[in-house]
Amino acid sequence: MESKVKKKVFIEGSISSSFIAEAIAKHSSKKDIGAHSIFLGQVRQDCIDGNQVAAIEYTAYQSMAEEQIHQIREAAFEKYPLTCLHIYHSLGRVDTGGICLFVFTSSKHRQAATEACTYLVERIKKEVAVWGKEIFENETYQWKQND
Amino acid sequence: MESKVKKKVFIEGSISSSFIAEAIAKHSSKKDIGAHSIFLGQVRQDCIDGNQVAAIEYTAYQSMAEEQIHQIREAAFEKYPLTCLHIYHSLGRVDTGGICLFVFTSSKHRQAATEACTYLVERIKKEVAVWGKEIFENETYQWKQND
Amino acid sequence: MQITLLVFGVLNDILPPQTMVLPAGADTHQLQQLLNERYPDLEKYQYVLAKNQQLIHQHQPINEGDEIALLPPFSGG
Amino acid sequence: MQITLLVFGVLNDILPPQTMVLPAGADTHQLQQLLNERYPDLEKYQYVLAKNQQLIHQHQPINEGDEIALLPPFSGG
Repeated sequence: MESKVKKKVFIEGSISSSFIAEAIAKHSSKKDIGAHSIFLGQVRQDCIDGNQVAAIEYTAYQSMAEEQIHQIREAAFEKYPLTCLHIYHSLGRVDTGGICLFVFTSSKHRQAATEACTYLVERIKKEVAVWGKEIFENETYQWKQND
Repeated sequence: MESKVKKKVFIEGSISSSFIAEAIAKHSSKKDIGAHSIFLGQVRQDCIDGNQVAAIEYTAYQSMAEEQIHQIREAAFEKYPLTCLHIYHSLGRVDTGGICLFVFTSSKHRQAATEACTYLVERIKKEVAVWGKEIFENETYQWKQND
Repeated sequence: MQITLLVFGVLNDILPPQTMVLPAGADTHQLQQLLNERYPDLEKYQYVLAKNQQLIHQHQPINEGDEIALLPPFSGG
Repeated sequence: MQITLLVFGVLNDILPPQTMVLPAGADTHQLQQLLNERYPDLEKYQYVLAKNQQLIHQHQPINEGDEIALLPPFSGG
């Protein structure tokens, strides 16, 4: 259990595939893990009123968001039998095609990892003090709205 | 849609984190993707009657298993609005801590990727002609049973 | 008394973050009224308040040095 | 007629994969009876049959050159 330490969450810019690979590789020494579930959010090139999204620029109320994510982590560890759990979110500009959210859960049996991952993604998107600004190719913008 | 081509599924030995990273990185050019869901199966060091598992050795009825996975892929593309979908399974020996199953789904919105990933893992474990042999530290073995 | 006002998301288009001086004994309701007078467009937007990094669920007294944040709906991920 | 018999998983502990000669007109039921006579331990195991890479749901005729596989419960992943 590593649920008691408040962990680094925010990463400047997009989350690289090599960062994700390292996170996966670190778990090969945890021999009680049987299943990992990973969610990756990727910035889409949406087209809104004829304007193409070029990037999303993320800002956070960082001290509050870190505490919120800490609470959500604790809740997930109480709710599901997890071995470990990692959450990373981008800050600043992430171009289309870049990864902006990385949620990674591990457990002995697959159900806990899978369900916890979905639970975390839903709560993070709804409850955490982060905002995305969709920057269009023509330099205009609009503030992103989550469903 | 890339559902019509029968794709390579089996990989000799464990699936490396760099292979997974490459698979993720390839999708950064697919600008209509907003969400990826990944499931990784990892070989656990279970202890059975005092014997520790050292590895699982996988065999498949390969021609049949490839056709089964092809059918499961087709079914997933019909059932969920996916952008793409990748399935890899190990053959041969995978030591504890190694990744033996990699299921990777991508979609515009997160629900399709997440639900399809779970659907695929369940069907693969139940329906595909693959067998695992748990090799213990003391060189004895037992045939793995899925729940 | 002096407080820090933080502004996030779309509300950055309406008002800047700022240090504000409020009458002693002011509460969050009075702060909102004051902001609505100075920035009439603010009333068009949905947002919640946080006091010292905690969401508040009903209006509360404000103290010297508090950090008050205006939070429009979150849109991370 | 000659067929190929494939054996997977735990059944490898009971019998080897092999080329078999069956009487003309034999079906999968007769094949199972023959295997049970030769390998009595086989009756202790649960398995299904595949004919030419297709699971069969009821007994079927066997033809020259068919590939018959004995499949215990799958345990991939």
